[in-house]
Amino acid sequence: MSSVHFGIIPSSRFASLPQFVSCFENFQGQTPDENMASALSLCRIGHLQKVNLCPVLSTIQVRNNADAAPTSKTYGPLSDSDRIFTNLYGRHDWRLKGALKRGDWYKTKEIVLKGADWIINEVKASGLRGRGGAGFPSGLKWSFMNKPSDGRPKYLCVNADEGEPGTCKDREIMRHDPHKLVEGCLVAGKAMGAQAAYIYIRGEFYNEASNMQVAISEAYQAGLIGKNACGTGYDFDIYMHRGAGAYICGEETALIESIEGKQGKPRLKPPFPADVGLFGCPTTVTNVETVAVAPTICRRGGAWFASFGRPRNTGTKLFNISGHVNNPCTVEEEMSVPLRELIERHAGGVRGGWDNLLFVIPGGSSTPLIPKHVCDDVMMDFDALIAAETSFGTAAVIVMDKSTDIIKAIARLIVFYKHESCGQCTPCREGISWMHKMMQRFVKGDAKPAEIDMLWEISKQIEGHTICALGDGAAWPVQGLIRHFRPEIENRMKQYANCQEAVAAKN
Amino acid sequence: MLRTPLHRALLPCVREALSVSRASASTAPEKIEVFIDDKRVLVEPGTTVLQAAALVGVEIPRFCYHERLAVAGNCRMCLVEVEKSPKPVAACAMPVMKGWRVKTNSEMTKKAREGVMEFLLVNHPLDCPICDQGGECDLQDQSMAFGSDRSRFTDIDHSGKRAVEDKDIGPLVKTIMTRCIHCTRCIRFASEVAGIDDLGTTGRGNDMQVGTYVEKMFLSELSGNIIDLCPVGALTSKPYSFTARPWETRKTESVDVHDAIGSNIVVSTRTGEVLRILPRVNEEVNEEWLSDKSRFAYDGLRRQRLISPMLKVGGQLAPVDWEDALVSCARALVEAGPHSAAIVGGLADAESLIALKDLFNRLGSEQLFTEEQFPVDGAATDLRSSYILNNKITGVEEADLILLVGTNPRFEAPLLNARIRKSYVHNELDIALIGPQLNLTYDYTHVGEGPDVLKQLVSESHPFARKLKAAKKPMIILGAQQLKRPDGAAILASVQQISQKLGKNKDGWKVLNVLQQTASQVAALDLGYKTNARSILENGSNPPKVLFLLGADEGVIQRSDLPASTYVIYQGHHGDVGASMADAVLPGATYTEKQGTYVNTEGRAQQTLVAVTPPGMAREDWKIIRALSEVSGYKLDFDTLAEVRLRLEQVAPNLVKYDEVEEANFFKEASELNKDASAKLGNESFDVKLKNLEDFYMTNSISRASETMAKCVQAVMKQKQSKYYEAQSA
Amino acid sequence: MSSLMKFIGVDKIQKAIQIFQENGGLKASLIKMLRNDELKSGTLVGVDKYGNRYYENNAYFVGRNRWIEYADHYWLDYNASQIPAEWYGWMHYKTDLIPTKDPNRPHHRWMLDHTENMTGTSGQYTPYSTNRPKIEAWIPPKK
Amino acid sequence: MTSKLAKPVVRQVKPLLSLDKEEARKRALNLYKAWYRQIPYIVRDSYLPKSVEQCRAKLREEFEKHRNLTDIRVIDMLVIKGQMELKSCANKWSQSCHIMNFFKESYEQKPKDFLSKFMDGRP
Repeated sequence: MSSVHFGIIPSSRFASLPQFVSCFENFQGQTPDENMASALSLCRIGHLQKVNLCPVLSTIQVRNNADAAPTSKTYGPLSDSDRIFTNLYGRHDWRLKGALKRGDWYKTKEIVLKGADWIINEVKASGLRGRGGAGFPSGLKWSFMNKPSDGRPKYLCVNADEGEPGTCKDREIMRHDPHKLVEGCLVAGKAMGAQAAYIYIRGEFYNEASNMQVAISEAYQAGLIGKNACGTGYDFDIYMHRGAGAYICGEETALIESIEGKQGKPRLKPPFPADVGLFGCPTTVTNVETVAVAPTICRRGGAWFASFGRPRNTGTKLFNISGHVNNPCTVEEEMSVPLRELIERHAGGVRGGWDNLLFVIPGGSSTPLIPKHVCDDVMMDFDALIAAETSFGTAAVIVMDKSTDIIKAIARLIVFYKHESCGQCTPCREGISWMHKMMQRFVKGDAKPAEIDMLWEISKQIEGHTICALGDGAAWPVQGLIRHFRPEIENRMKQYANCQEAVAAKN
Repeated sequence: MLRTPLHRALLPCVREALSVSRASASTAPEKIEVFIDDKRVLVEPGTTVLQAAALVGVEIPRFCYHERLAVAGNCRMCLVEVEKSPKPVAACAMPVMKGWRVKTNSEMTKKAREGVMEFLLVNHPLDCPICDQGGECDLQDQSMAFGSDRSRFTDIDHSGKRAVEDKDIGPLVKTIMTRCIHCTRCIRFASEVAGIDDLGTTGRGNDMQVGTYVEKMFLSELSGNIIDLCPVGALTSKPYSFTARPWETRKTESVDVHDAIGSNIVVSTRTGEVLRILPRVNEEVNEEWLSDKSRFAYDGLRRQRLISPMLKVGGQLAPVDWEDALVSCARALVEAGPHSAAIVGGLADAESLIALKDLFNRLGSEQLFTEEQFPVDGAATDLRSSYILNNKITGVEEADLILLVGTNPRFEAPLLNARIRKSYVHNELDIALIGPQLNLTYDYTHVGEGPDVLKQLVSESHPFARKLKAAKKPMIILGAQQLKRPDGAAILASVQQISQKLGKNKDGWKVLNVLQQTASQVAALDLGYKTNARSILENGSNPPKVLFLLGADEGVIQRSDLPASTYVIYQGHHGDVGASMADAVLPGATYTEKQGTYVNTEGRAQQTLVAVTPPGMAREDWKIIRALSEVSGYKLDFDTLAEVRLRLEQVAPNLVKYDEVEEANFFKEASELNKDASAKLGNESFDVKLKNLEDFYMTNSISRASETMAKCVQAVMKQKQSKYYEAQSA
Repeated sequence: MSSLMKFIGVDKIQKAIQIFQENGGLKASLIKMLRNDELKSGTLVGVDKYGNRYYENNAYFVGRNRWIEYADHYWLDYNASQIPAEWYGWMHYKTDLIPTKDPNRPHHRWMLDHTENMTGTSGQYTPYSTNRPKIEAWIPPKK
Repeated sequence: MTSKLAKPVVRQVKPLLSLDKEEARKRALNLYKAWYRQIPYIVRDSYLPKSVEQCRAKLREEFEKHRNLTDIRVIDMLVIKGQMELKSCANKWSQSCHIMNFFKESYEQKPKDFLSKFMDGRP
């Protein structure tokens, strides 16, 4: 599949062209896993909390946000002093020396010595939600692991299999700020009582893997990890594991299978990884960014982190803006920043002006698109995007202007999901390939309008019926397309039919 | 996907956590209450929704789920709605939680099923009319029950359906992979039950294929079971292909005789022909599996058959009438009187055994032998405990240590081996082996090669003795073939002694087990047959004048061993070794053609039923002997099967207590009587007859006549030439 | 005169003599009567390759005006299936053209020779089973 | 109810044709005579390979078979059947082969003892 065929993002500056193409060819890594669904329901319930329908869950949320700073009316821009990733663009030394200069590994020993409960409380207080797409509250997730051991070791798995099309945040962290991740592993590992961390990095990230390995080695040599890490008496190892190029390996259980040396196919849940995970031991799989921000949160305090963004959507976040913008980039910004401001301030605006905007995919390819009128005033956080019938995902904003053939663009995404489905369970294996066949015809218009409803139904038959969330992720873009651009599809069918009639008349 | 190896690697506590379904066995935790379609049911924690539904008689459709295999949860057919859950859950994998209200008939459930069914059919070819699974196809049945009533797969006009190249996995299993619905039952069977990781998936997404990675034969003695497991027609039986529809055949429940396990089978027949053999569920014997020999050797039933009596005319056997044959044989028998001897083979039923014994006793002869040899010193065959599998087959699942002595259960009794493997995977069974190194599909400790180890175990000087002693429920399985050795009695005695020691204070747990190799042996020994057939040659001055072979085809006595004057009568169903050396041939019936009693190696009496009539002039075996007795003037006093069985009951009551295991006792006495023998242990290492897969297929007159079995042997040999063959794998 | 002759029946005798003569004399006529149970006079229309002779005399009523005298070697063993296909049409009034004069008769190399119906003779066709036997019996090895 | 109880123990059967034994005898005798007279014609018309005497002997044999019958209804039924048979023969509905069936045992006796059953291959 050439980039020409893809044809959505003709120019991109966030990466060189080959890298960009490979990124799209092998989109693998973080998928909104099954937690997403539960998190989504949580989010929805969180919404309802305003009218106090769900007291149990709301207490969690309330506690999380109790000591949050009073919400400002406007969000963003983030001041430089509040940035966590200070070497995002690789302008400084990424090695240990440079990292130390930027404040990494500062008082890590003290943080570790304060113990698991303190760390978890800080993270809870910060309101940090998983940065991998599902947005599950990290403090809560880590606390599942923080229970007395039954004799089995515990593991932390870091999901660096960043493959969601449009997402390129973990990569920046790993190649320019690897020590943030290494330190994060230690802090998160301590919070869970993990014996070791496995960083599962996608195979295509060769340079990133090299940098990570160098950073790990440096940390070992400096005594920061390994036996008696940082002199705290806590033994902690970090292993790198390079994947072999499958998007599905970013799903947490598939990732575990892959580390175990099997085919990367998602496992059934329950049992959840926190119960039976890597090598049958309790395991937590977290995103790179979630882990990497943990040390800073501990150093600067959960309250500081919670002061950004709206309640329940706090903190700073790496946004990846790609597509038809003048300056595609990855940028750290405050949560809840308005989409329009994000694009115009950091990405130099939409190509041809804001009015040339057709739609935005706000959270990586698996999230439903939102048309321009929604984009005008939507805020970039979990709850606001749920309200807009889409999802925050990995905050990979894909911008498309009016030159885009929207049906073809979505059809291209379906090609990707068809190619990346693991083939284990029926709805995903058969359904996506069926959707793919239909979408290919929709691009030409060679279909009947009734088939649009059928496509909608098929996508609904896939969604929620699969083992992992890849099926959902493949169904949502189609649903977004039908929801917002149905007339466009119907027009194309009409055109095609007219064309065929004309040809028939000529003969 | 294949998690069993992982199972082994885990710590015990993890394993307990994993084996959800078994978790409830040891302690009885509080039951939890769930509602299936508003029907209240109390279940143990860890029960899946599907199992809970089965308890109240609600059948949830499934493709990938199978009771005896690990849960895969990938077909998604079993999705059901659970109240308050936003999406349907997979019933086969989801343990029930307290108070759940499961709705198996709600709109959401129906829609989910219909959707999955539609997806399954999208790429399933509509070739039901030429598919061998037709009529017993889960996909057919469930699409009728749960599918949509119309198709909306409009793309059939545009891009069509997926097509997959067929695989060649040997002469038994035919693959039509286009029909595959990727339920992975076959893969899970291969890795979990058969212990052969030959099957797996390649590719992903819609291009995922089930296969053998590289083109090779599926080298397993249990390969036929994947045909039964396959819910669609992707894996079908090659010998049975295009033969019959299931509704056309008559099914007869019967028992298999190819090994001493006595697997329960169903014989499908049509127009007087055995078309195929399928396993029948019997939890205590074969569960629902069947070995390939038992399943596919049926084409041997119609080849090389004896269909008319024959007599030697001018040095050449020629077909004759029953009258002539009976008169000739009777004359010979009467003339010989007490100087007649009989040898019975491995496929004889108890009815013919008792008839033959009665006839010979009336002739004044006590020379009745089994073809399988067994030591005669000490108590030997007088006490039942020393020749049956005392712990029963199910005992394997309770045992925690099994010591195999000079046996290869994988090929001698594949289903016993499958049990051992099951226990090895799920119950942490440890296995040790004395004898040649073998591939048993599971790990074992190789303790030694020869009887010297036994000697050390008796004296407890061997390091393994401690482990044996520590075991709570040890089992020692002794291969009956070792008892043919000159020091057979000594081997039996040593094993008895070890077992006797181990069995103390075990609360009735028996340790000693003997694994027989033929279906008739236990019944013959129960009826008092002798075991040292070669002894008829030893009293050299007085060789038998008539030698009666009842299906004896293993050539224990060669024609050249006998003087020319000896009249050899062969009664049996196949022209094999026995018939070739006979002066008179009486055609008998195979196990599918008679109602006969067989006692398996655990002492379980079971009966075969008549599926087809004996071909040509062949007759049921006990009737031939009965007729012969009348012609010879020593008329036996039974005319019907019921009367024969009455006689059986007089001699050995356990033989007519069908489907029951008569347990043996007198272990101590048997051991005492044999004590003297134990000194004479030889030094030669144990050897087993069936070492490799190619040895497994042809072991008796039926399987030797079978073309399919011959093809299997060829295929295995060919596979062994292949560069992909690993010596370890088969 | 003629009426007188007719009255006496002399013309019948003359006619009979004529027929005898046409059929090759008294002996030949008797043989024909023995073989065919009748004696007719007519023109020889043709002879087929098997030696059968075909006659026509339209003085007879339709249906009796064409007949065959089977080749001599058949003697009394003749039957209608010995008429080859090409003459069959003429004999049954499907055509008035005898085979040699009919321009529309195809001749191909693959055409088989005519065979008579062998039913009831040793040469008859007997169907045989093509099924494999249900049981294959053991054949004792020859010594 | 009482009337039901009062019913005689021996059930009165409904006669077919004859009311008493004598009448039945007469009917049988008449049938015999009719056959007896018809036999020469049957033999002649059907080219039976039997003489009239042989046929009459067979006729007598067939009647003797049922000599000991006492049940009037059975006798009547047999007479009816015999009349049907006679009519069938007289009208040549029965052909010679059918008539010759009277002279032949068309089935073999089932073997009774074990050995003959065995030779026969019967269960």
